[in-house]
Amino acid sequence: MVVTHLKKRLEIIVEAPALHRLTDRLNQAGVTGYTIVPVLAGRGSDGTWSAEGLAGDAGRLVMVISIVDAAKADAVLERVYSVLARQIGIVTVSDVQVIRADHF
Amino acid sequence: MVVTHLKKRLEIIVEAPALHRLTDRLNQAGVTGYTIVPVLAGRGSDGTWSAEGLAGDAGRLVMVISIVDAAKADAVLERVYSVLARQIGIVTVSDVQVIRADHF
Amino acid sequence: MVVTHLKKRLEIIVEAPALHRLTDRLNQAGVTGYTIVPVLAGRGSDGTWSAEGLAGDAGRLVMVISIVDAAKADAVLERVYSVLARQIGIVTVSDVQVIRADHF
Amino acid sequence: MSLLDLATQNLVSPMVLFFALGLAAALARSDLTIPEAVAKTLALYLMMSIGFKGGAEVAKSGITALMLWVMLAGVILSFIIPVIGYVALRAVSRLSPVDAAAVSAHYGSISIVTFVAGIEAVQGQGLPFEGFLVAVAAVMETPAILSALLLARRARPPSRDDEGESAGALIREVGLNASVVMLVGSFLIGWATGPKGLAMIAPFIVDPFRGILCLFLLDMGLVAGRGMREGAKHLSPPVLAFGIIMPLVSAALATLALMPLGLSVGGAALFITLTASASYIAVPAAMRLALPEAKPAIYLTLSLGVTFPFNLALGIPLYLALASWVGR
Amino acid sequence: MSLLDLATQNLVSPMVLFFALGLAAALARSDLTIPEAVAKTLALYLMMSIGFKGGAEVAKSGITALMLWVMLAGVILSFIIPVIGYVALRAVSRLSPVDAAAVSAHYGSISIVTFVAGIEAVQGQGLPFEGFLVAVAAVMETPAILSALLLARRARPPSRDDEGESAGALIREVGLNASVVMLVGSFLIGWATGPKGLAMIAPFIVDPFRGILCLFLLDMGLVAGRGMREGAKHLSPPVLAFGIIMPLVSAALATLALMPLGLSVGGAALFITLTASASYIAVPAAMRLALPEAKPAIYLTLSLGVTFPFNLALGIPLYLALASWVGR
Amino acid sequence: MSLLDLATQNLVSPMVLFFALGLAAALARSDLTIPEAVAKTLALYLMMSIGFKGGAEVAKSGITALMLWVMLAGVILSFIIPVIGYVALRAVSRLSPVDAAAVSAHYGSISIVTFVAGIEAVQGQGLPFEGFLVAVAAVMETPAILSALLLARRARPPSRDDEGESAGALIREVGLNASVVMLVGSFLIGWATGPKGLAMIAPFIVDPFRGILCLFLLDMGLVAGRGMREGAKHLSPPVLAFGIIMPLVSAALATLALMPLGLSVGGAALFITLTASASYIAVPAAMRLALPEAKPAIYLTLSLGVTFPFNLALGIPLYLALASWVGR
Ligand SMILES: Nc1ncnc2c1ncn2[C@@H]1O[C@H](COP(=O)(O)O)[C@@H](O)[C@H]1O
Ligand SMILES: Nc1ncnc2c1ncn2[C@@H]1O[C@H](COP(=O)(O)O)[C@@H](O)[C@H]1O
Ligand SMILES: Nc1ncnc2c1ncn2[C@@H]1O[C@H](COP(=O)(O)O)[C@@H](O)[C@H]1O
Ligand code: NA
Ligand code: NA
Ligand code: NA
Repeated sequence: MVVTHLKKRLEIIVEAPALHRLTDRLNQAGVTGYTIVPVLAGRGSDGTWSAEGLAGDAGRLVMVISIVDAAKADAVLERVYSVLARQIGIVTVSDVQVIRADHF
Repeated sequence: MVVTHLKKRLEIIVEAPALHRLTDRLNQAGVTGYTIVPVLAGRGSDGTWSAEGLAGDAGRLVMVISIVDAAKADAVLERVYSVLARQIGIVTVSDVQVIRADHF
Repeated sequence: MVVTHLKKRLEIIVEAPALHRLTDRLNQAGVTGYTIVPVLAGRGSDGTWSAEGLAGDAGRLVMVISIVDAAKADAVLERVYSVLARQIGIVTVSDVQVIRADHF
Repeated sequence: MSLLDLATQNLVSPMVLFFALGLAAALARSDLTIPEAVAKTLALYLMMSIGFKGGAEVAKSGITALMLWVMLAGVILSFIIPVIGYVALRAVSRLSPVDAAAVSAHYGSISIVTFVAGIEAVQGQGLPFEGFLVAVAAVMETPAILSALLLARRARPPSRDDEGESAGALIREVGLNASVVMLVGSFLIGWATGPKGLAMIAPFIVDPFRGILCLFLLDMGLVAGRGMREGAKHLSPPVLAFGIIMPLVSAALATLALMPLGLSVGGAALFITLTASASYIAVPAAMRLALPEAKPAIYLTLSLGVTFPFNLALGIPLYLALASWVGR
Repeated sequence: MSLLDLATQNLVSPMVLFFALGLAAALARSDLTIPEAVAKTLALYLMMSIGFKGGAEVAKSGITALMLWVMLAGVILSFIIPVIGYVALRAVSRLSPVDAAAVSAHYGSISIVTFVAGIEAVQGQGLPFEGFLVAVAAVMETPAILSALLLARRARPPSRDDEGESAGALIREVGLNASVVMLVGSFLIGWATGPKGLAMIAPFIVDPFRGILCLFLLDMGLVAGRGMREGAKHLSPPVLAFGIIMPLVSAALATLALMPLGLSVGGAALFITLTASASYIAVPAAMRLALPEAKPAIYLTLSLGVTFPFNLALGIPLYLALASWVGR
Repeated sequence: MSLLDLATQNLVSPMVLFFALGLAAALARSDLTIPEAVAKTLALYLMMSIGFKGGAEVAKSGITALMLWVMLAGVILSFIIPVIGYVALRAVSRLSPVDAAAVSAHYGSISIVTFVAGIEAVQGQGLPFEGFLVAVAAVMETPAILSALLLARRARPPSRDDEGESAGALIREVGLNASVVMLVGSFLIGWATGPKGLAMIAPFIVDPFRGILCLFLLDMGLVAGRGMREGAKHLSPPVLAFGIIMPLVSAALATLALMPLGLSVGGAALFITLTASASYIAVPAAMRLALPEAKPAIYLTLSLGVTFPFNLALGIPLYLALASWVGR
């Protein structure tokens, strides 16, 4: 059997202009990595939006995924939240298993 | 400690032409939001497909992520399924935690 | 109530040149499907990278999502790991519910 | 010029050869691909260009009775060709009623790229043609969809819990799809601004047109080749044959329809080409909504992997020959 | 040529009509869209083209005192227009201080596409203009942002746990944003390589320019139409009126500022157009960082859905008329 | 024309300046970027254009013994340069055998954009060159990869559980990669359709070529600058020096190889440029599959961030000078 280790997966949807601000916080919080996925469109409390046709960053969202140590998750979440409280976006946390614990 | 609340995360992969049909259902089911992520390619029971080079929507898939209240999840799932039963696509549900419960 | 079945969700981030190698392994391991999502940028132990402006595949990553039977998950994971051990990338596993068990 | 000469000349044009390159690359499993965003834009560019040029032509010639007659002929053909196709498919193949209806819809509608390739061939022969044919192309896109829906409903009345859209909503959606809007919009702008407007943007929509068409045909070859590789197993021999015989039947009908009308030879060639072409963008998307039970692997592969290459390589020269017989 | 003639001629240009097509398509909920990657590239192309052409012009004419004076006038106008806008908005609308500051910032800064549309109109009249206006456009982008930040801070001093970036970091980031770098960089390269460099790449940056502009304006129409549909409910009548009156106020100020300077008529028309235009790429992104509490639905919709169409359709002919009065 | 004049003239071309702009923007951390989809398409466009033009040239001149000799020389050089590079790197740097093999592979293979920049420089001097050099470029892409694999296997025999692909499968994959297919395919189409085909699509593949090249070089500058920022720490001084000295060694070898052959001066300059250039698209991707243990930060940064700028700015003028000595 493959031995796996429990981690937390943060999935953050955030407006594109604030992306650097968010990844800076993630780095400061000591996460070992993150991955940025494009987003086409969405709907939330601020209404419907779509990236189609946009030449600029405003009005576009991106998704950031970061696998973090369960012990660090709260601290990371707090920092992330300090960005998201002011910007458009959401964050969810879930349990995941990874193979190499040392990598994260 | 950050207080979090349990929600359900729906991840729906659906063919692009049926996207509006799906988001209409989500809206009718009262979800507070969703996010649409592009998909490059995939394989399923209907074979392999790829978006590369396509000028039209047929034959292309997209991914829709929606965070919903656990209490509403079943109702949402039923509506989603009524679309997916006829279209190409799959749906998965998982547990996630969020910070602001009121947002969802 | 909607009856759901427990499956495992593999989320694999892998460098683009090794994508075919990975999907070949997934096929060999008998998964019923997978979905490939584009990735814009990321950071890991090998540093920061971004797909922006790249004309070639090297230096670009993609995300592969595969929903697999819990019973098969270990075997699939082992095969996936045999690719990832040599390439740049990570893999996480999480629990998800699906509606039609036979589809996966 | 003999049919053989026409065919040879057509086959060695850069356009056809770039399509062949794409086909070969996909069949050889090369990793050559055109990004989706670019493929979409190339398609929009083609619509913009032929729409605008057609409109600017009509600005010179004005609306004529001929234009209205040809449009009417186009609408009727688009509506009845699916019926013929459906009956034929049900007779010779084992396709389900829904699959047969979906496939037939593609053949009643039109393919803009086949039309564009036809324009290139017509111009290559130095033949003029009527600018209003762009408008004819636009009105021929949609009737076939309605026709196919009626066929499918006769075969399988919609069930009570059928949550599909109403036919009306669907037709509205199809009528506003990206290609139709771009084609008709550019046509109207070309019409409104006339040759003066055309002169302003000709270095974008006229001069590089052929080269951009080559790039787009390369992409179509790649997609068609991928379709052949993945979809071939879904096509039985009778269905395959349908993909080649049906355009010929449509071409024959179009030729008949043109006899009383007196289009120019170039215009006739294009009208026949339109009628013989099979949709691969608008109709497939409409079918996914209207008849989701129909298998896309069948109709996409047939339209893009069989009929399109056939028309591009052999059909168009043949339609030119037919046109020289019926055209004015 | 009368103002009415100017306006009519402007309205039936392919550029304005493609914008209208996009607007109409979006309002009719067509699925026509331009992929984001292509929209970004079209915007970069426009910067590259006008930057380079402006630089090549300056290579011929050299740096003049006039250029420096016009740049100074531009910077000052960019700095004070937000103050005027802020005071006006606070007086007539119920926008919060932060929203009012964010909206005003857009009107102090400039819109490159409005500028480009102005160039087309000026050239359509056969008027020459000073190449250095591209540099003026570049220096007018940023001061308004600083001005708006000062206004917002006066209204709401930054809280202790305010983790926003410092104004300095922000200005640096805005100064290095993609449009400014592309515009200024191309200007400098055009300057360095002069008419000879221009000749080398003219078939790319000059000839197809108008056609590509049509495609970009189609995209802007689509985005503006979507904004109108989604964002209209966020705009009260006073705010809507602001979107039309503010550019007129800015135009009047620019006209005054030009009186002592002696720009050509074409150049004056462009300077007035710049001043009257409202940013919709650089400033919105800056506001999301600097004043995230301000609602993007308000400022994006107003700038792109109200002021831009107004300037494109009616403003530019008006500014041309103003310029013929103040220009040399 | 003296070497200094050549170098100066090269440095102030719009192409080199746009590369410098990209480099500067990336180093200053501007957010200027070209979308990936567009970057890929620009690269395909360059292949299509130079492939087709080369083929159309060969259609005029026919296959000659000279062509075959130059191809043979290219294949041999592509095969042996990695060996030289490997030995040198192992001697002067502390790179592992696998890293040294991977780096060397890049220098045996070629960079199409360097080749294209060379063509621009050659044409800027009014020099003609042989069209078949495009075919030479195509055959020089792959041998270096095989050579590097053999070197790496000698150093580290593949382990039993080594699940990498066989060398054969790899070579096949590399031989069918997007660039090779596009280049060779366009070459063959250009050959088949000749000057007549070229005339048809010249407004797309010839006229705007230089401008599009500027845009692509801007993108390359951005990517190279980002690489320098991120990857510089992975390069020790000996490795850095290798990135500049190795192309000079390759250029010397190419010059020697040309002595008996009698290429034109322009053709010689291009052959030397090809040999001196280092791959940054095809080989890196192949290395990720064949030698995944090799660190991409080293070879990508070295090829794109050191050797490419060096060749673009200083190498090409130098190779022109060498060619005027050895060319006919
Ligand atoms: N319940 C949700 N599920 C998934 N995505 C959401 C949800 N709510 C918001 N989002 C995403 O987050 C963005 C911003 O949300 P909001 O701040 O609520 O407007 C939306 O446009 C969506 O893309
Ligand atoms: N087991 C799976 N894991 C992840 N994605 C899947 C799976 N099965 C299907 N998909 C995705 O859903 C699409 C449609 O699936 P299907 O209806 O089975 O052809 C596929 O093309 C994949 O993109
Ligand atoms: N902790 C993490 N969370 C999310 N993505 C990660 C994480 N670590 C690595 N990645 C992704 O995987 C890629 C390769 O990781 P690495 O092999 O650590 O350089 C990174 O560039 C990221 O895109
Ligand atoms: Na048809
Ligand atoms: Na302004
Ligand atoms: Na080389």
